[in-house]
Amino acid sequence: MAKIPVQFTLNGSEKAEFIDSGTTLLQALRDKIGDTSPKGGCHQGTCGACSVIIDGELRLSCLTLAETCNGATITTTSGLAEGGVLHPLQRAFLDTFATQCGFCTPGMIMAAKALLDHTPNPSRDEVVEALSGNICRCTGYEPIIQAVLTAARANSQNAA
Amino acid sequence: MALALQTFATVKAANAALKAAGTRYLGGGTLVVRAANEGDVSVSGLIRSTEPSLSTIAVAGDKVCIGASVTMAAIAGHPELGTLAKAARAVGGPAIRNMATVGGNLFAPAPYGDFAVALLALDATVSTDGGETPIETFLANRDGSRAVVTSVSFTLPKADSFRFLKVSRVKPKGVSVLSIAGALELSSDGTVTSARIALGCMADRPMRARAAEKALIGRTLTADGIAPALAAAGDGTSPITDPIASAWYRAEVLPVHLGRLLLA
Amino acid sequence: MELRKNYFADLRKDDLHEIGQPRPRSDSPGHVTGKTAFFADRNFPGMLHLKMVRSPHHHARIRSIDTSEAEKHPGVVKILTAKDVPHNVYTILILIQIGPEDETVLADGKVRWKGEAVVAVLAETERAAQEAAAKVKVDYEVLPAVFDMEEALKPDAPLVNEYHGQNYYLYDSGECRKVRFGDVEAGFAGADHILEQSYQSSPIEHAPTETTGCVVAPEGNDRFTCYTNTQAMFFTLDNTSIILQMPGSKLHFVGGTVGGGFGGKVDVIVEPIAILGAKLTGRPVCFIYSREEEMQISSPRAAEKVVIKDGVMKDGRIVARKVTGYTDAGAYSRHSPYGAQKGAGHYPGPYTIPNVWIDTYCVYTNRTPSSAMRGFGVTIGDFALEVQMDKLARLIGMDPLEFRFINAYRDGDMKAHRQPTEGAALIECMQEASRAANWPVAEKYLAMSSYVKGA
Amino acid sequence: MAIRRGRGVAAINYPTGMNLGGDPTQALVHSTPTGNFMVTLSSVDLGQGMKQIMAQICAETIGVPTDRVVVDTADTDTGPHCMGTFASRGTHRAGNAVIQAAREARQVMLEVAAEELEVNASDLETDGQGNILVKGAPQKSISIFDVALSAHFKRGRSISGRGMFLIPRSYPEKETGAMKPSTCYAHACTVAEVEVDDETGEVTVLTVKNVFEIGRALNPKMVEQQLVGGSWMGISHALYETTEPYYPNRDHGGTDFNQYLMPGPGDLAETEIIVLERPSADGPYGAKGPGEMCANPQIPAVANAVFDAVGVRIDTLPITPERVLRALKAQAAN
Repeated sequence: MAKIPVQFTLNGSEKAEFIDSGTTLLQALRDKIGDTSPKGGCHQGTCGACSVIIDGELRLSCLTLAETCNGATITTTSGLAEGGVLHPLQRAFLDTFATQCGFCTPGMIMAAKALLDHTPNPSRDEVVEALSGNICRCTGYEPIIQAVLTAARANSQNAA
Repeated sequence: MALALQTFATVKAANAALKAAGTRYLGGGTLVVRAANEGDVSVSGLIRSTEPSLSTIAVAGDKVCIGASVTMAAIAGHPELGTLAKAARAVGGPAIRNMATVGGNLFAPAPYGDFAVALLALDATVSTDGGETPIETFLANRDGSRAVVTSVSFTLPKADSFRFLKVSRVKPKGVSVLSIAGALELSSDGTVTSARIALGCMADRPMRARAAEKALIGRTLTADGIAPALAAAGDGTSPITDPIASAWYRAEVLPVHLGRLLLA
Repeated sequence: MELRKNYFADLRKDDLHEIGQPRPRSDSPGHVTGKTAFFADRNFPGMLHLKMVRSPHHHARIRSIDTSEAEKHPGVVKILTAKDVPHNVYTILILIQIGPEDETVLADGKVRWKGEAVVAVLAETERAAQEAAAKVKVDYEVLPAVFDMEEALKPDAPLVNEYHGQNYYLYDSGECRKVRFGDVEAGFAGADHILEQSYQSSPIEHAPTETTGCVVAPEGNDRFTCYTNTQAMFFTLDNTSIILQMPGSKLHFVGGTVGGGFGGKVDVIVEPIAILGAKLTGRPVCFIYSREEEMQISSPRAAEKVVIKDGVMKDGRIVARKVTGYTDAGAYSRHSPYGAQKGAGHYPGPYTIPNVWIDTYCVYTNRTPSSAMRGFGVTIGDFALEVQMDKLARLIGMDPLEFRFINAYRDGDMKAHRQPTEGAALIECMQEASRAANWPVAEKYLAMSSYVKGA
Repeated sequence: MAIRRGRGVAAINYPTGMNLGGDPTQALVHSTPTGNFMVTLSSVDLGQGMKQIMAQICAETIGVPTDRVVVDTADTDTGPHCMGTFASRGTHRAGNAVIQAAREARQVMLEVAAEELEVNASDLETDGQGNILVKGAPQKSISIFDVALSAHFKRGRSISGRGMFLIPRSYPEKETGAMKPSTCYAHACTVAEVEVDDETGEVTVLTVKNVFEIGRALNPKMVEQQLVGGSWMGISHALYETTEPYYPNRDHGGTDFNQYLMPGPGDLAETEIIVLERPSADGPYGAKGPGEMCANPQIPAVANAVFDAVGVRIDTLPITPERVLRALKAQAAN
């Protein structure tokens, strides 16, 4: 079957691949491009482990067809650190011991980033809402909520 | 057959393509791509249209027309659709709301389809290239519906006349135990002059609570005033049983939650 | 979290450099950057996808299997049935001599639960494997099924598993694991009150965010490297060696970075069939459970029924406790005979009771085989025991926390399974809970100690 | 409508390990030429942090900072046998094996240092910072870096050690059930406070106060992770979770995270964790296994709190709104 060309910007660099029609963005990122930071936890849209940011919006890469992302700008957790310096969210997840098995972590960080990009000083309720599509089975969520609030505080201090 | 996506500039062309066997319309992907991922091999072709009107929200006075591809997030964030924001936010988590569309929600089986419950209470009209259909008729016939939904239209309710409640086990995002939407108009003395109440999870698709609506007319929104409506709330319902709750439970708590919504 | 160092201070030295320090986790930087390699992050050129054809029936005889249409499906590389598996009937605890072998890798002649694996399809893409799986035709003769443990234990119940011959696991002690301590009937006879209550649970899923699975790569030297999220490397390797009748030296398992386990990844299910597929095709193979499979096919925590009969005195002493525990193993043993036995060693809970009688049964029904989960053999028992303790306290009009102090075990107390208590700390936990929760108890209980007998 | 409050308590103990099948784990430790240490295992890290804890245990035993220890685990070509990660055995069993291996390696390290410093090995101690000192004369010292170089290139010694920890199998006695099913026991007591909506049967856990006795908190932050997450799972088991909501009926089993219910980030109880340490006689630095028991006491504590609130007993898990509502209706009918 004929392959379909797709082209998008991933974490600041241009990517072009030939894929099978119907390939999900999750498959394209992981299997074709080799960015395995989005995880396949359910392929149903119920766990959030595959979350990525497409043109500024949080999306589930498991339910997004790659060919609908032509020309898009995509951010994944593997692209957050700049020059080896961790993003404030990554730093906060470390400092608050918010990771255990780590499988949900990249998706959680994407969901949190989508929140902080629009709402730099969120309330606890806003953080809870922002993380509500992402499942964690290890932590009981509280350390993750604290990590996002910590990162937001760090951001606002830097801005001030 | 591998899964293949075809994209068309017009709804008309998409409708033509949907005549082929094994095709489904791709909205936000939250229903169809999930089905394909889970091994539903009955779907081999996905069809979508990029016609701009599908993604447009048009508000003229109190008349609203929402394109079928408009997402829940777009509705929740629209400055003139504040009364519907709660119902739009009731759907999924943030990522799902950035993807799930108005058109798709009309087809979501219970316990999903909370926004369609709101649209039913608004007595919306569903448009396709073939014409306009009252939402209640559309929902009743949706299983055989093949034509691409292009938009839904309704009269925007006044802020205090529209109420929405979703009850879920998991917060803030769980799927519905039940959902209730109510469009109520009151006279100056507080008596109900018109009422439309729609229920989610009380059947396999959103339904109107006509007996309760009727019982509210001429009554005030007090504990005594709504008692006949609560007693009639379950009339005609056949609640679903699923992992979230049994039909028995849904039937038992429907009047409780309806009462809380009406008295809120 | 608060460390309360005032308890047991005399038993502890605080002269350590690294232990007791909140060092950052060495794995977290990998987690937050998405760099941590889980098994499914390994991708090999030409990798095949394995999908399972599963039983739609709870209990059925297989009259025939027709894979001819599926084999012709584009992209299909290999289809496996029971006859392809060298040692198809197995049980994982055979490694510690707990038999009999009672489960099939791929169903052979019969299915015993809805979802049981029947045919494995290996194809170039996931989609091709799904499509071909839908073309496999299996002719079933549906048999009566039993789902309720009490029904299963009746003499005329449908037989779930012929390898056992009856719907319970036969221990060397008989139909159940038994603990006998003191004279329980004499204890009841002398008690001021008797309370018998029944408790029940339903199966619970581990629900790790990463589903069970493995990726297998042939190494070209007759060895196979299996990237897996098993919780037990050699346990899985050794069972695979038995099932595939392949020397262990041909197997290389790589794992140790797992997206949550909670006990759900101790069964040996995905690795043997994936390695067999790799061996027979010479290609890399991945077999990763879908979320639906993780939820309904992977072993859950067993449903349990626990019946507790207690004799208690007005002064608060429990003088006799009889516990009958039933573990719903589902259709196959997996770890359940062990879990039921572990339960026997856990009852009557952290209390010193002079007369104890325990029977724990491992029962077979036509449901998803259960297995280990966080708190295996104990969690549901603790629910039953501690609700029973609350009921007993209220029965005799005593504060529930004080009632537990009266019965709490202390160093040197003999447990029902005849081990003397060592290192007890129940009393201190309750003392601290009394303080933290502002739940007052009499001064004499605050003066108790786990390690001063009779204080 | 009435929201009614109640509270309940539960106390539990929990065994470490699985001696009913024999319970072994092995470890190997060796130094690199520049005095870093490799721990080789086949134990599995499920996310609880096994790799980090084994590094801290090895570092403590050898006498170096934790960041000089690397843990290589779960490759069957290199790692010696471990029974597996379950039964709260990982830290306890593998930790003991690592201590034994690290002690053997430390002894070689001290012997090489003794030769370099021309003293007796028994007169040496480590400072925990990477140096070996003569007891009572700390100015006379050598770095572990230099000791390792000497061992590798000058003295031909392998700074390495083998560790094996085995709890022999216990066979239950047929008639009496006499057995030794495990080794040390961890303990807990939880007080839960709930609100029950008596019109809908919905239960909200307001607070849980958990006291855990875990032997020794080897890394307090990681212990906290386990205990907080475990407490959440206990509440989840109490009120939400099952694959068969209508057990023993097999219908309506959940197949996704929408249908398989667990508390979301908006359902969290205010959670207090207090840790006591009574070091176990046989644990690595006194540790017991906290990973499983931390999810147990909340279940009965919540059940007892529901009774305290509304006077009905729900003896079937999970304690769903439906079960509570049915019980309340039965109570009202009587």
